[in-house]
Amino acid sequence: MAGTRIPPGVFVAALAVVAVAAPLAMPTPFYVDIMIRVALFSFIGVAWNLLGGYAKQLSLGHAAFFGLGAYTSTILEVNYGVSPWIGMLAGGVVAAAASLPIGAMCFRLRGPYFAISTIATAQVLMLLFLKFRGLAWGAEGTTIPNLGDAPLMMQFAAKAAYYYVALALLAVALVVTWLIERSWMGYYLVALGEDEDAAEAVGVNVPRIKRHVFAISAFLTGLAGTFYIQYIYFIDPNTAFSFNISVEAALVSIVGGIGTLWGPVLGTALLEVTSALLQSWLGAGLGGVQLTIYALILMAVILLRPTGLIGLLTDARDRLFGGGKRTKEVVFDG
Amino acid sequence: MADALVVRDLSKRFGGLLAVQSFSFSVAENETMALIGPNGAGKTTSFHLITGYHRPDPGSSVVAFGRELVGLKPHDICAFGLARTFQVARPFGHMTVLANVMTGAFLRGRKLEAARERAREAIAFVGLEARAHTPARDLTTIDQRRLEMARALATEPRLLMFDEVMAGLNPSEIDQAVALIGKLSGRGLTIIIIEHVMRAIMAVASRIVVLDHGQKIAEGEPKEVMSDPDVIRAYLGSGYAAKPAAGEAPC
Amino acid sequence: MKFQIKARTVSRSRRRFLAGSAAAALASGPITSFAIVRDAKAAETINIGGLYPVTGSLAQTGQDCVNAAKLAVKMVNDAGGIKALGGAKLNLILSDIQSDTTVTRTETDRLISSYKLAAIHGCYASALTLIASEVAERAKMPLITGSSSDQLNQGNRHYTFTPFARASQFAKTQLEMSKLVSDHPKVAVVFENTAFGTSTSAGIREQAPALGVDIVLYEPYSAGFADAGPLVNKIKASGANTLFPVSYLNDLILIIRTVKQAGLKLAINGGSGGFVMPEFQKSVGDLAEGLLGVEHWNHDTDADALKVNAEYKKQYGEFIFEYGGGLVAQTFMLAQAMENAKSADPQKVRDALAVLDVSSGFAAMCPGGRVKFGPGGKNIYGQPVGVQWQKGDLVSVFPKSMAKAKLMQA
Amino acid sequence: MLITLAQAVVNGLLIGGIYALVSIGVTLIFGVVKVVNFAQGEFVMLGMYVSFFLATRLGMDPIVSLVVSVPVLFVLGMLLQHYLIRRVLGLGDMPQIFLTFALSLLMMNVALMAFSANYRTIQTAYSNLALHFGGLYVPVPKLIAFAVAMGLSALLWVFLKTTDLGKAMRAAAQNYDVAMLMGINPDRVFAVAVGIAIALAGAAGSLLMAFYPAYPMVGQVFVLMAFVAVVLGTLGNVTGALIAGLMMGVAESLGIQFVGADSGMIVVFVMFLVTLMIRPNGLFGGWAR
Repeated sequence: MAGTRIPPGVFVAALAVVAVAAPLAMPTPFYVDIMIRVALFSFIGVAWNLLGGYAKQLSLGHAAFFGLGAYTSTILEVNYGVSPWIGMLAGGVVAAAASLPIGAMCFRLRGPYFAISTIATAQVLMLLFLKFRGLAWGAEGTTIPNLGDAPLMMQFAAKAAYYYVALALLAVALVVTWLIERSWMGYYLVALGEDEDAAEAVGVNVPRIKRHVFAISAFLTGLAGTFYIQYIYFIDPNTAFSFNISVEAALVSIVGGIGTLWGPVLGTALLEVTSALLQSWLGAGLGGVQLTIYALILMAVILLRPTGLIGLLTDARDRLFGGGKRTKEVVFDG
Repeated sequence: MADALVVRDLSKRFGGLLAVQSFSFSVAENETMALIGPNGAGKTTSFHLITGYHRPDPGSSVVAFGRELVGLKPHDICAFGLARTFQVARPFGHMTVLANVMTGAFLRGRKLEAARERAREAIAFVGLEARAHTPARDLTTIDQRRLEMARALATEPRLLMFDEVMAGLNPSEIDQAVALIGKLSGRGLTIIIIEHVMRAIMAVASRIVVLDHGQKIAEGEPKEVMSDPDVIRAYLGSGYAAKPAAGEAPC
Repeated sequence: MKFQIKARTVSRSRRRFLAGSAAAALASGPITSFAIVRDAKAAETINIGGLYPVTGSLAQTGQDCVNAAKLAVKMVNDAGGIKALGGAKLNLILSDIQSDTTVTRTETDRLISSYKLAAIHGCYASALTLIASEVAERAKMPLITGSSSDQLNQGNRHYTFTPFARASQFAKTQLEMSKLVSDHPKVAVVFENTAFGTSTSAGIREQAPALGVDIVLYEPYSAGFADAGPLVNKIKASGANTLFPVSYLNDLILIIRTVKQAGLKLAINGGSGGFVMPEFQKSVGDLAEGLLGVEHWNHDTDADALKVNAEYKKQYGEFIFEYGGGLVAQTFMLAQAMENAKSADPQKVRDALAVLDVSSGFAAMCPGGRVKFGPGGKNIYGQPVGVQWQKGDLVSVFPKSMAKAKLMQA
Repeated sequence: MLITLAQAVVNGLLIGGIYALVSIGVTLIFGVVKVVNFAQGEFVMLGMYVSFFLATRLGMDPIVSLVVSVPVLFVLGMLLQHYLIRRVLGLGDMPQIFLTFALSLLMMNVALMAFSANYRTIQTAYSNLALHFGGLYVPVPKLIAFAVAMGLSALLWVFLKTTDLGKAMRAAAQNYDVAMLMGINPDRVFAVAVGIAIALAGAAGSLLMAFYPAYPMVGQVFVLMAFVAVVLGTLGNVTGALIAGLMMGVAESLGIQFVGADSGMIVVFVMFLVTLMIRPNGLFGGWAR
């Protein structure tokens, strides 16, 4: 995989140092904001990628887990005063638990059927939260109580603190992915993503592995939901179950390099930084420019470079260090 | 000798079509049996039924090493010791040969290093060492079949089911394949092959079962089966000489 | 430095690109951001931030808000700027919050942290305004808004100011108006299941019994439907003689047309939202005639409003809508606070807003005629105005004290 | 009560005609080239704008403007197949799902830049008219739209059943390899199939323009429902999509009537998920029969 010329340990250590030190070097808090977005959406992307990238189960409904995680911790905090740190874990567990019935339904379907059924699931959850006001504030939503600087309640005066929380989450997701990628489960995921029947033929319990990875992916996505709501101070069904979350999760993975450890991080970095810069350059009156550019990047990746940015980087590396064969696809080696 | 596999009244109806009809046979432990028949006779469907890819119609029974398999999932059946290949090889294209075979090896142990070791053995067994780090989709069709055999072997099966692993091989490759099957048999494995290459069948099989239109029409020693008039009629009627072309659709 | 040069070239090339397209309205955005970059150096300008969704689902109204916000700044500056600060000019810094919550969060932060702001205003949609308000409260930056959600006045807020009538006040006016057209109003309330829809309609349901109005149907619906037929069928079955649709423009157009097709004779009071946009009248044509609504601001309530309206109409070709007109008033309130505080420091502007009490001029240009913020940042004099579509214009008809024309009986 | 029920069914059928037209396009593309077109709704949007501008600039009636929107979108569909879809055929789910998804995003936002976010409506002489009989009413623009939609579906059916090209499409849908052996030129068949599908979306757009506002995101209102209909009707089955589209309309209408106006989509989605659990391949097996 990527980064084999430089010893991976050194590469990761250097990256970690840069990531931790970066906020100190930022001229204004705005850049820290961009970094928070990069870390958060990378995290969601990495979580999605476990299911969508490695196992090729192209979910377009991850907002379901994001929203369930977000609502769990917010209900716990606002109604019962439970710290979002605990709520975050509870939200992850609720999301993972919800993945079981959702998986039981959607995994009966393959390919585009599966994708559409996941969209429908997330939509139904959103509509239910809109309809049943007794459940959690209905359409009006609620704001997070303003507690000032209260780290134990996941509220910080310093913006950098939010960044470190997001970064820690991202690190967790990367470590989880790395461990899975290097274990039997990684092989099983890629195998079933390639050909479910053939995987079954060599003893892969495809439904069970799908269930497990779906639960892990949902758990992580649920954590992201809590962090996000704490960060934007507000929750309503349209925010928590936003189709955009589902799309962004898939998009960053595909643009960065689907089924690779670092792909979602690279993809998010490109898309978010592009978007933030466009935003600050153009101010109001952007009028669709940004999403047009997103769409063009996505189409270019699909048509020209299905390996995404990871593919470009490995090519560049190979050209520098000799070799120079164009990577057409990500290959999983033993 | 004890029976490795006993199939009783295996039937499958797809819509109006009876693909397999009260098909019964048994294979003794360490026996090598060939399942033959014209295209569309129901051979591959039988494999699918035995290995759990299709659910047989009620009344069917498949007992392997004393255990009923009907109703089990393919992965359970594989874990129980029945491994198979597909008529059209289905390697995991974006994985290297080694990764492909390791995926099979994990069935008998989740440790990475041990699996890699077992996979290397299986790869060596089929003679693919030189290609261990080649992505499976870059292999020739023949090497893909070898890969599939290695992957099946890595699951450490007791019963192996090969679906036309020799189609398209040249004579010397067929000899290699025959030798390979002999070696596997030598290790005590039970083997069922679907095959059209008569030379190979005569060389490896101790017994032949013939299917036509989903029904067993003959069974016995290779020599006597091949002189059975029903068998000859079935083959001539469906243009045996024209083989091998595109076969039944996979699955 | 490098940053600024880049911004300039991007803006220019974008303008070229847009020159050929029909998006004249959009093009005005970059001009402003261009202006910001140029003016940011001038010491005597005072930055105020404006957060509006110019893309995404709320783009249309967001763009209208931007137009109004620009007009307001121009008016303040043309009148000599902030005199207490040596005639300092206001400089509007706009941001597109894309009808998106994350973007709203980060953009509010970005504006506050990247520019020396005196205050901000926004965001049209209640949900987005709530987020901006949370950010502003934590950053101790005054936010003034025309959004009507009562939540904006709750939760111990100190930097959020709402000069106009609240959602809960709208309900009472709407119910009172229903009695003007019918002796025994039997009301069907259909509302989109959004923050705007549910909060507005909840107020209607609570206050109806006290005002002797029957609610015969109380029905939330999914915003953005493909067909109003099923909803209208329910209204028909309810036996209502009065309809309160709480909707944005798209659904409203379909509801009004379908009610007509179904042959229902209903008195309709569309409240605020999409109903009071000039586009509504353009879209349904004659069907608008005689329909009632409730607003937190209307362009005919006083002479100042008429002046603003004339100016806006000259530039954009249609009357200035509720939220836009309110935005002009808000900008003048901010200017007045700076005059009083003799400072553009956000904390001082906030303190000046908290004790502001004006009853004349553009800063007092709102129904109620006086602005004085009470607890929760709510204008204690703010009240809604009942309006009616008459000959393609939206005319104030209720209460009597603000009426500019007689109520037209359908 | 009976009138209310009857009216709910009528309402559902009328809008179901539009769902059906959009669904048939999706299912036709899927059947022949095995790609789900997530941008189908955006072609409806394009059809609406074509009719809108013809109406406002040339005074053409939106229904009449079908004669422009249908051929224009047919050509766009052929181009779509030739320049985009063709390049991802046989490449697996990811590129196939996300290529058209990206196209959808692109079209919406380019439309936003070109046409602005304004709601555009057309007033025709019959916009607010309805036929009344026995307590029921049928809005004229919707009735016309429904009739034309059914007519177009019938035409398509005849085309698929009787013409060589239509038969070739059905063959390609059923078994690609066999179709190739029969000497069918896939590029031509595919381009025509996608062309027809997109033309149907354009037709739906023109028909909608008579009674529905156009705006850049309008396709999203119809496309999710169309997907549900397509899956329920069995992907690739034209008749299935037609029936399922009408069913969706009625289900939504009855859901609103008897469960709640905020529950129409809940009813439809739950129905969808439950059906798929029972019949993972939709209600109708195979290709159009």
